[in-house]
Amino acid sequence: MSHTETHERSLLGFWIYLMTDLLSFGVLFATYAVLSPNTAGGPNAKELFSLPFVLIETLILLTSSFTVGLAMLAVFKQAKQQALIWFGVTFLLGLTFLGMELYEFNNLIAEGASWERSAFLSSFFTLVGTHGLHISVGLLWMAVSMVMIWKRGLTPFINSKLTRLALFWHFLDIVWIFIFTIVYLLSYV
Amino acid sequence: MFKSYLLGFILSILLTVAAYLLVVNNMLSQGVLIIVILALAVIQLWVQLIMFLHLGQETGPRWKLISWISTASVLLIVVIGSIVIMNNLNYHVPSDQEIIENEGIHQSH
Amino acid sequence: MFGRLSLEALPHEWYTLGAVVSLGLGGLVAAIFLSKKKLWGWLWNEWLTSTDPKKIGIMYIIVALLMLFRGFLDAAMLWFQQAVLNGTSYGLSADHFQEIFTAHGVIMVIFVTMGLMFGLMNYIIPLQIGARDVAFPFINSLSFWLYVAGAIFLNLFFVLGGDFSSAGWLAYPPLSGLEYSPGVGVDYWIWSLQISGLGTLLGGINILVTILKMRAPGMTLMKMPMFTWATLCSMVLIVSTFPLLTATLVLLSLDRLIGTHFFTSTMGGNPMMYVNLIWMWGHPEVYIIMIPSFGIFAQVVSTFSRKKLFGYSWTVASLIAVTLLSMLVWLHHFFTMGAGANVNAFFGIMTMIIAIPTGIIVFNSIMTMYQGRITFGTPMLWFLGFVSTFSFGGMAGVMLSVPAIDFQVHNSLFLVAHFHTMAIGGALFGIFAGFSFWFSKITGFKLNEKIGKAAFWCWIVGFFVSFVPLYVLGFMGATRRLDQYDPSTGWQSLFIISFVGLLIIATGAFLQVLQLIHGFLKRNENKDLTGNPWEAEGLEWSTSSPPPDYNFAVIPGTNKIEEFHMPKNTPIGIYVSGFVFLVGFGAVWHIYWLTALGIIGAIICVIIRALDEDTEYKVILK
Amino acid sequence: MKLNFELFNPKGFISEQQTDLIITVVALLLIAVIPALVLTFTFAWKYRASKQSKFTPNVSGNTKLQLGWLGFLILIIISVGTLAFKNSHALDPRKPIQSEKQAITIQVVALEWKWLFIYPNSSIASVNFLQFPEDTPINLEITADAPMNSFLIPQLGGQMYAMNGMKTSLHIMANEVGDYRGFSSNISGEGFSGMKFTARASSDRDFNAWVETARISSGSLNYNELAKPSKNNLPTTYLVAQTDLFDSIVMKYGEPIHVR
Repeated sequence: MSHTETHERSLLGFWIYLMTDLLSFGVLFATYAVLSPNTAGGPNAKELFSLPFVLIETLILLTSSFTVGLAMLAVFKQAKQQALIWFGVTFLLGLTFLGMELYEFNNLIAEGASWERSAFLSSFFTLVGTHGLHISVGLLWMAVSMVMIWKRGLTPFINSKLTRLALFWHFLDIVWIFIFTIVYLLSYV
Repeated sequence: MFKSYLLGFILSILLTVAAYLLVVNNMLSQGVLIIVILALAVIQLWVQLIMFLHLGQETGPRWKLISWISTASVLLIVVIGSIVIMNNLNYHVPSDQEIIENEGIHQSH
Repeated sequence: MFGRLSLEALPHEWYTLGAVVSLGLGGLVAAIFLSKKKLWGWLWNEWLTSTDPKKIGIMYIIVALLMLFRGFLDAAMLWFQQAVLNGTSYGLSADHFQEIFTAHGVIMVIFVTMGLMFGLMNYIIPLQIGARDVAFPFINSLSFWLYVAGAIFLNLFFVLGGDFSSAGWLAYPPLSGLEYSPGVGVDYWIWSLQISGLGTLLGGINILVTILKMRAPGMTLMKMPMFTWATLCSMVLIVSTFPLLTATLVLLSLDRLIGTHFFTSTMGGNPMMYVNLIWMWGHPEVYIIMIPSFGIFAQVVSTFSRKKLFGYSWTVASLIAVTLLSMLVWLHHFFTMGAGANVNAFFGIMTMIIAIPTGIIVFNSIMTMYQGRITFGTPMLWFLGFVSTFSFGGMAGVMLSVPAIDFQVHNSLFLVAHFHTMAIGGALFGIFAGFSFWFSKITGFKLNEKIGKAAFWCWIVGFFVSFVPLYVLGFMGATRRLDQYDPSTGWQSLFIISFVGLLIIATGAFLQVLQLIHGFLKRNENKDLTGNPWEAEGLEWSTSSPPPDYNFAVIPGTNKIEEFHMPKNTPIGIYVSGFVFLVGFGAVWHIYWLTALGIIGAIICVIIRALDEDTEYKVILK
Repeated sequence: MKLNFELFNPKGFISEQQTDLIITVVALLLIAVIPALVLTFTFAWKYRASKQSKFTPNVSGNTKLQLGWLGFLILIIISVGTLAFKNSHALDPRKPIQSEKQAITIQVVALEWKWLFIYPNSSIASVNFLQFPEDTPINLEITADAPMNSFLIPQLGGQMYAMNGMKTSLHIMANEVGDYRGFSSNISGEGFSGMKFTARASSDRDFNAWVETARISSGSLNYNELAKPSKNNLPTTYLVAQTDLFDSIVMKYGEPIHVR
């Protein structure tokens, strides 16, 4: 089996995996849409979220999606140094995004608005939390990939895995668009 | 390739900030605003799918595009189906209003 | 330190002790046999760590048959209680009875039919499309071992915990919530489905990509055998709906573990949302089981009538129609939950519309027999059994899809008879047909036809004797899942008839086991030398029986022997499922450090596998 | 003992229409199922190998036949579909039954493994026993203080789920005097098989007499005591002082008012 054939096949397999992940997020979105009015007498969305903070988060994640694209351009040009730099920038942006999210969660829990307070908060924490979990998996994967690039250089074997990493990162930004719109923007409408 | 990433990046920023400003300054009426920001989100989705994920530019049978379309339709069935069904069912949950009216007032048929 | 695990979780009732003793003895005998014959190494290197889809397929079938044995025992206990022990004092306790039908449901749907289906697919699909292996061999081994981990979770309560979920095979909250089921039972149920569901999802992606990307040159989509088409549709359904199951089970387990309020009755939770979400996966799941049988029957009927399948493109179009429509009908499982008349009518009509493509598929299989040369091999008998049962089952299904009728017969024994007709008459008969059709290809020796036909007659007669009374009981207003009913209703006589039916089915199953043993002992006399004992069409029949590890020396459609790579065996699949098992075990017993250990272990194994570059060996054929 | 085929022995306004519907739908579907079975076994018999009858191995399709069979199936499904649509509205459990007699409201509460029936007009309640006059529309308001149950009296009409914090409704009317078997048809825990009750349709005079004796002879209802899990409760009647008992049970799980 030639190398491009295996690369092509694992790319399609990974793409279909991303589609199944999207469907799991679909269930979380449907649960959020159905349960968000049920605040059980507790605080509702408008009182809890600060839009400017979330806008910054969104722009950071968007930029990281752009820089991972640049990293892939460097990979195709076999520019190992450049690829490492751009992956590093993407990693830092992703880390800041995660940090901001954990900061926001911490404030909510400190205010007593934890996932145990109401069905709305349960569905909020689970939807945004699952996205945050996926970001952490992406960051771990990126860290391991950067070590691989540094030690083994840009071989076809590693390039094929980096394509899938970039695909995964872009996919997380797509899911975040809808979290930003449906969870945060719609709460202020 | 660089151009497609850059274009996708700029377009996405514009779409995000546009939706943000619309909501924060409360420019449109509620119903229209919901539709507009959802539309902006869907546009940004397509922009990123084409510019970042290069959807539809595969050689040979386009399995990625077909699996994306089938997943998107299942997603719509799941989300919209749930909302429609749960609202139809919830029609009978006594809303706050109904409970306030009933508080202690015994309805005799 | 050990969460809620304590000494009194050890078995202390007659049925848990009995099970532990029998399982223990069985394991001991096997261990002694293996050590005496020094086969442990062989077992580990040749089978357990294998990435050859044929070996994985055989292992799937073995585990599924073991689970079929246990599921059948559960069914016998349920029916013995309803037929004989009703009204007496020494019947099963309500709780124990409910645990048995919950386990019976999960075993039969998830572990028997899916297990046997994946077993047949792993073995036959690569052969049918002219490929040497599946797309992702390592993931194939991983999904098998996740399936096994799920099966272990299903039986673990015998050893630790003493009770399984008693909330039915789909465990509706609030009954399955913390308030009404505080024990470990429902957690065992969740993790058994979650882990095997993960395995099924990975298996689904694997076989889907295999069919899409690895067909031999020249085999376009419209030239694929019908079993491959049916598998493709079934895999599309798995990939579209198993993520919904994973997400819904995560929500239910969060409700039980960290106190979220998705499906609780208080604090804004909505149990009806669970019913809605679980059936979005639930209904397509029963189609996932049913559709491959359509493919098997189409191939069996065309082989035994010596004719090409009638209306090939119509059957393919109908299979696709059934696949798409099956995701638009789930509300017919809860017409009676208070939905409006229009919503009920819409989902009822959508459910009926599925009967049209299904009718066309069955019609095309029947028309294949027209002006044919029909020989009645065992697979053909299973097909005739399928038509005679599936038509009644389908009729009952359309009746159930009319909302006004469903208000009467929902959750009645009429419904139970309906889905057993579809599951046994449709899916299980399809698997038996496939099993007897491809048995000689898998093992290299033919089974005795006479015993096979006797087994079929026991199954079909037993089926009607046991399930026609259930239809009648449904019309008498008998509801399902009753461990006790008052004798004044006069139902006992009908329950006794259906228990007799079960005994006839049991003889059929016994004959099948006999057929296997007899076939194995006499394997040298009826070796399958030609590779195509039924003179059937299809690439799988062009190889020897059993085919070599690499299936085809020359890929059909190409003409030169080239060197190729085959995947090495790897134990990583076992280690990852072992760690995932620890994650589940820690969650069930609230031993959170064990869950964390399991997660870290699984991640490390995946990384080791990802960094491993030499996972294949070169094969040079002279 | 005489076997009672409850679905074909309807005694209620709704259940009669449901029985007719079952019979028509079965008849319609048999039009498609019987030919398929007859076709299968005649082909199997006529074209068996030993009979050496006509053999056309290459015939593998005939579009006219496919379209014919497709049209035939569509016709049947259209007829069953219109029946389903009409009856989904006609027999909608939430639609009150029209009758010149005054409807009676009975409030149904599914508890852990027994049924509580509250008569708001006469402020009495009864466990696992329900009585109402014949030919009178009964408006049932159903809720639960237990896992999901399903209220069903096959001989009078369809079933409706009983759920915590939710008020579902069901309308039935008995056409004949008699005792009818009622039960829960959704698994709700250990005592599920004991969730049985008798629904007695009687003349107006007997119904009023029953209410009177209940009002005189029964003790007052202590709801929290009754709500404790118990199995196979014997039919008993209670006096109910609290007028909005049913709504308070629904509100127990309902949405607390937004206190911000």
